[in-house]
Amino acid sequence: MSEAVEPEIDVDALKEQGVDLKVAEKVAPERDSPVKVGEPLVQVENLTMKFGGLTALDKVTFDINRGEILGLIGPNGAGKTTCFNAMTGVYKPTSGTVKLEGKALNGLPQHKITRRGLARTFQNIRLFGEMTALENVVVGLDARHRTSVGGALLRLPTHVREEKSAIERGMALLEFVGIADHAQFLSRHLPYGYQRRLEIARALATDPKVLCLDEPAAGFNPAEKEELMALIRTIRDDGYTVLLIEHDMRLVMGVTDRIVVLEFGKKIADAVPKEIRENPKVISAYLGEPEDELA
Amino acid sequence: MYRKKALSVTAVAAVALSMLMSGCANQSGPSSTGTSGGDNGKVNIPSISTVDVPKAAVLPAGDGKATCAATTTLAYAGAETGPNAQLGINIFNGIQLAVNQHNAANPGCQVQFKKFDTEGDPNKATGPVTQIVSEADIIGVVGLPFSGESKATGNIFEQKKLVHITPSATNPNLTKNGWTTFFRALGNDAVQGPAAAKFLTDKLQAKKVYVVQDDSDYGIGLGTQTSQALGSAMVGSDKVITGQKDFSAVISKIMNAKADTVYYAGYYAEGAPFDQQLVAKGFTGSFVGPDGVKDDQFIKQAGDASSNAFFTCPCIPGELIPTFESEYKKLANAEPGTYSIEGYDAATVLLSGIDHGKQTREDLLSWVKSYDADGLSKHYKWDATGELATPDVYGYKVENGKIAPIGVIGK
Amino acid sequence: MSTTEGPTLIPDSAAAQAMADREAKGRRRRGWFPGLGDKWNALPRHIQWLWLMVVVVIAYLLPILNPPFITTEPGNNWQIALAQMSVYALVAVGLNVVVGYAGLLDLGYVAFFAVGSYTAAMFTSPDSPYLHIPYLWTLPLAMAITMFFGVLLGVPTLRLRGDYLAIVTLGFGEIVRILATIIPAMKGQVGFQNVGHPPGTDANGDPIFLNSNGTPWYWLTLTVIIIVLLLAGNLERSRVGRAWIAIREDEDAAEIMGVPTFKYKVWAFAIGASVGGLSGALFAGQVGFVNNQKFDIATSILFLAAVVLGGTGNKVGAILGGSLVAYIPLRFTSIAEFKYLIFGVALVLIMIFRSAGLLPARQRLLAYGRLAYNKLKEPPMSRRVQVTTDGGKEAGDE
Amino acid sequence: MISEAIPSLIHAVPMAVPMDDTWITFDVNSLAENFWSSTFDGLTFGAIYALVALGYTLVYGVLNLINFAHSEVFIVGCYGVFFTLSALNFGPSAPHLPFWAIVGNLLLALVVAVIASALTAVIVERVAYKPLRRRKAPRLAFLITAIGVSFAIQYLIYWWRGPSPEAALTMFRPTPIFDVFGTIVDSQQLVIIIAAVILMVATDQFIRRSKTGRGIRAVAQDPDTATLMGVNKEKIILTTFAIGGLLAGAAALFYVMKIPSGVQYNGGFILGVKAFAAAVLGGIGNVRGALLGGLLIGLIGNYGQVLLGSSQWTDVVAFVVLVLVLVVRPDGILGTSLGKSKA
Repeated sequence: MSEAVEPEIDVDALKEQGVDLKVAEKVAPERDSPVKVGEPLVQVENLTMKFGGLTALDKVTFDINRGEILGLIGPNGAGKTTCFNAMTGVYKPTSGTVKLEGKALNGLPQHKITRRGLARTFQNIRLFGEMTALENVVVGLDARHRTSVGGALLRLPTHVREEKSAIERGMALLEFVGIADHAQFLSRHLPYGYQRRLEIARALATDPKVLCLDEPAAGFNPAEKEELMALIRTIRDDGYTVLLIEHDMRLVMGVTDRIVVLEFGKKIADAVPKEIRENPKVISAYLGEPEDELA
Repeated sequence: MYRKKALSVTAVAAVALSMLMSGCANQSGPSSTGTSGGDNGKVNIPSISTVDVPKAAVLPAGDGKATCAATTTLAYAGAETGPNAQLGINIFNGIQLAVNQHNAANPGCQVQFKKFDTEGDPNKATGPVTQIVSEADIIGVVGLPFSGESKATGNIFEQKKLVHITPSATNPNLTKNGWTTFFRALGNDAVQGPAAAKFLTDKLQAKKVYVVQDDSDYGIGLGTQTSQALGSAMVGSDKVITGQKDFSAVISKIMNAKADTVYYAGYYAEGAPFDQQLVAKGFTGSFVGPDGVKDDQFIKQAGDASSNAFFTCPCIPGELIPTFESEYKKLANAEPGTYSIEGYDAATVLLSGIDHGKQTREDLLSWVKSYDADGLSKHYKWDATGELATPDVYGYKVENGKIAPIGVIGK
Repeated sequence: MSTTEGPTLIPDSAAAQAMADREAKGRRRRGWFPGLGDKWNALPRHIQWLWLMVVVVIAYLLPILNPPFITTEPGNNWQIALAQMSVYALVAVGLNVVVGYAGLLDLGYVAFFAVGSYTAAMFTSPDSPYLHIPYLWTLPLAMAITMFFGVLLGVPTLRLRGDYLAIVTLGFGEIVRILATIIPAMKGQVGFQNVGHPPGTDANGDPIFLNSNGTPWYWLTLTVIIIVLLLAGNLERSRVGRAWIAIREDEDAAEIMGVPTFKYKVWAFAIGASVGGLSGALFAGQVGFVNNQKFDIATSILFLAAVVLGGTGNKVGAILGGSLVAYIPLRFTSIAEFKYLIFGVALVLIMIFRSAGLLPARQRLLAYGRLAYNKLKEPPMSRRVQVTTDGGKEAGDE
Repeated sequence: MISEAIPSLIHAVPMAVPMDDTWITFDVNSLAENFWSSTFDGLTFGAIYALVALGYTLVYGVLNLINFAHSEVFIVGCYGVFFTLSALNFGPSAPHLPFWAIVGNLLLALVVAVIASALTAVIVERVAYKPLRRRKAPRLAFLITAIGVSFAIQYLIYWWRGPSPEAALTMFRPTPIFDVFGTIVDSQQLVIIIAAVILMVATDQFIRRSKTGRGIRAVAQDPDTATLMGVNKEKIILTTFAIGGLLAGAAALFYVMKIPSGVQYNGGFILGVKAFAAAVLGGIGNVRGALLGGLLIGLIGNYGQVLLGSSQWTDVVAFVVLVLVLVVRPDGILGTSLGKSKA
């Protein structure tokens, strides 16, 4: 489809469903950033990733501005997920830097990167299967908790306070993504769509500045995709910055503010959706992919 | 499938090829097999075929007129299962024989016999032993066979004043605990070690003895005693651990030290493969071990290498006492083993007490304390700590695949 | 990750029904007592406490009751057997932290047990030439020392994954045992006699804590177990417990969700080790004798079997598993020859037919989870009741 | 305890050190003196470890399972050797048989051992592991089952044959073949090392080249994809167990050759642990890693005990080296090639 349909989001309807649109205030009251809205929050500079002789990422440079939804797209094997992994510390980049709020993330352990404010979901859902939905979210909240092992052992006041607030904030998050009435079920028993939403809730729980979503719509039907797009926008409207890796052009075109296109590990375009749609390089890159939806 | 066949063909070929070498080697084999330990220019010590049985030895049967309560019970505590089970089996068969003979001769006094399994493990021994002392009917105990478990449980017997005679625990320190209920039916390592050293230097005329000990209480004690007594005749020492199967490193040290005799302080489980590998590496001297090695299992497991072996033991060759040997064989369907006769004698001491009306724990304890009579294997009279007055140490050797006594040593 | 069943695609009311169904089915399949867990959780808090009190009182009365048929006599003294069972139970509770919560396969746990035993022995036994302190002081000391060893072993090895950790810990267990043999100060098989015991004498002036009297030791260990259980429960329902379970479920995802996985793995190791050390010190006191014979690989594996038998991750299950592992060989001495054969076959059968252990139970990871869940109880509960009756019908049809 | 230990660290008396107060020595003289004999003994045992390690490595590669029962697969092979040789009237003394008769007898023993071990391995897989796979049991359940099977087989043998080792049967008396710097290499050592190495090379080639070998590698890499590509997973698993058993059977023959009294109900356990350590050292799942790891474990242990003054150190040194290697190279020396790479 060459023409993206602007999806209609009925905010009022969502509110009627009981979705709390001001979750950020409840979940992350102290969140603030020296970076102003519209200025680069994340700076990816010359990011290069080599596996043996293979160059998966070749000097990729782009920014993520505060308050935007940035799409990262490209044909299969273009290096989207590699880029994602290199940013979030799963891989150590061969060279180049990733900066958050101007501070380099290179060499930090993954959990510290998360605590700095870069949270992610997984392409192939990776929830903690033997935990309930609520417990999964609370693991994310724990990233901001300060209770020590001794404090937990003896139930010191900090622990009690944090545990109580965790329940409230966790439930608020589950409500926000619309699965609060399933809070007590094991996550591995949840339906697929709910698992995806739970992953988003868990990532939000770490109180991120940037939320990175890795193909969140994989396996969804059109109706579900609509709902997801609405959710992503709500998240942005709530003050989060979103990086979205997605395969589904309709979704990307519909929801993002700006798009970065990768091919063979190199950036080939960086523009607003409308321009991307008409960019000949992008079109030729995608034409080699018959199964793709960009016709 | 085809490939699988190919693999097995390769395997067979591989082994065949290498066998070729072994075969070649084997043809030159017989010439080198001729030499073995004892006859390598060494003194040939003849074996003995009889031992003196004390004329007035007390036997379990007694006079046949004894009476006692039907609940009177003796117990054995020690290994029935586990890695050291064989020694335990030797002992409780000896006890069982004594009890059977007693009960057959004394219709008025049928003594019960109960067995409690400790697996020879000090950590498992407190349960069964506590059970024994808490059963009021048990008035005397034979056991425990090993030094470690005896150490762990001696105080329990002491608390409940229950007499127990160990048929085989030889650690000298056991009698230094101030226990009044502990008695030892044989000589301890402090007797055996120096006797073994004397045997090595005098009888075997060893000039360069290599001492190897295992990590057991028993092996360490004996190894220390023996090496002290050996003095300058010891050219080196090494330690092995329980369960060890490969002794090649120890052996290369022994070969490099050019030792003419190896003394091994430990049990047959390690001693047998050790001797076997030693001989396989071309060692032509003698191999001497203590009572822990003296067992038919040693010969079975060391194979023809065992022909270089000598043993020392504070135990009498029970198999040379014909009455005992045949009766035991009838009961256990096996030859008497190491400590069978000590178990038998220890039970006899207790049974004769019962026959003399000492049928409470207190009475039986004082009976054993003041006991002064011959048993089948030796004279039993204990000092205040529970040690025998004058225990003998016997020497043994391997002759035609059997253990043969060579008489009292170390005197 | 343990998504054993494929997720359904469409989240709607039918799917929710199907999910509740699956949830219930999962429980049915895994427990011996279907629905017991649910019923238990549905009980009000004070009723739960009441039941727990009853269980605890019965547990304390066991040495006096000496129930026929269950008792290990005449082969083994029942009170001593109870004392040993309780020590094994404590070991299993400690190992459960490492294996059950954090999912770290530790095959050398016996090493910590050994260090605890030697601590108690070397600071109290007259055979030891070193500083002597009262026995009860050795309990915290043993915990501290083993915790130190836990960190010492954990820091270099916990970066390794799964099965590598297994062989390294197994090796560590062997090293400790052999060093106890080699180092003269640890006295090898000669061992330490007359290990200390808590103070106190009875009416006759004899010490209460004797190695021939299991009852006081059992009570002491049982009390320790209850305290450890309460503390372990606190940890379980905190960020620590959640971090452990997250690591067990998916270590990479946990790290990315901001869990400092390495730190919590070392904590799991250290806490597990300290409980191991504590149980070792108790064992040393009860037996009254410590040498190197107890601390072999086979014992280590027995410990692990106890945890898995009871139900990995369930602390109550661990107690059951630990007690059983100690109990079976003590109870069946009359068939001594077969006891390990039976033991081996039983392990295989339990794993095949009840692979989650005898008492599988999910950890409760939120200190105030009830608050949240109770609000939600109504609709899903009514669904579940419906499902359960369906299940009953199914079972009837079979 | 430290105060006693430290002075002895500087002890370096080559001979006849008193037994009481020394527990560790760094005796370089002794190492130099015994270097070559330690090397050949180490290689001989290392070759046996390596053969057993292959069984662990193959099964681990395919199922990600530490098959604890593999040590019992090995010991059943040892009993196979024992019974064959007993039936052929081998005794404690080395028989004076013509060359080909000995080769024939040993080959027969090998065949019996190989069949016994492979059968045991296959039965264990069918009876114990397959039901678990079908039920999608958690990984720990497999491990505990493996331990259970190990116990069960050990005590079945115990119940049948008793606690003592079987009588020693000598296959042939080792004779010197040549010497290296004054150390004699005997026929037994040569037979074991050469035959084991040939077997391992054959296994390596089999895994690399044959159709079944490709199947094994495919299942090791990704069982689901392999199934989709038409590989019969269950059959491959069974074959893997069989090959592991086969090699354990061969190892059993060499082991009994070296240690005739090693045929005992629990005789495989410690050897199994060390073989497993060898597999991990080389890189579990890696066939060549098992060879390298086995030889290294054999050598390191022997050098260590000569250097440190007593054979009690063998296992300590071997395990310490294992830990050090893993800290530096978490996937073992050669890495995991048969198995999956980990994310």
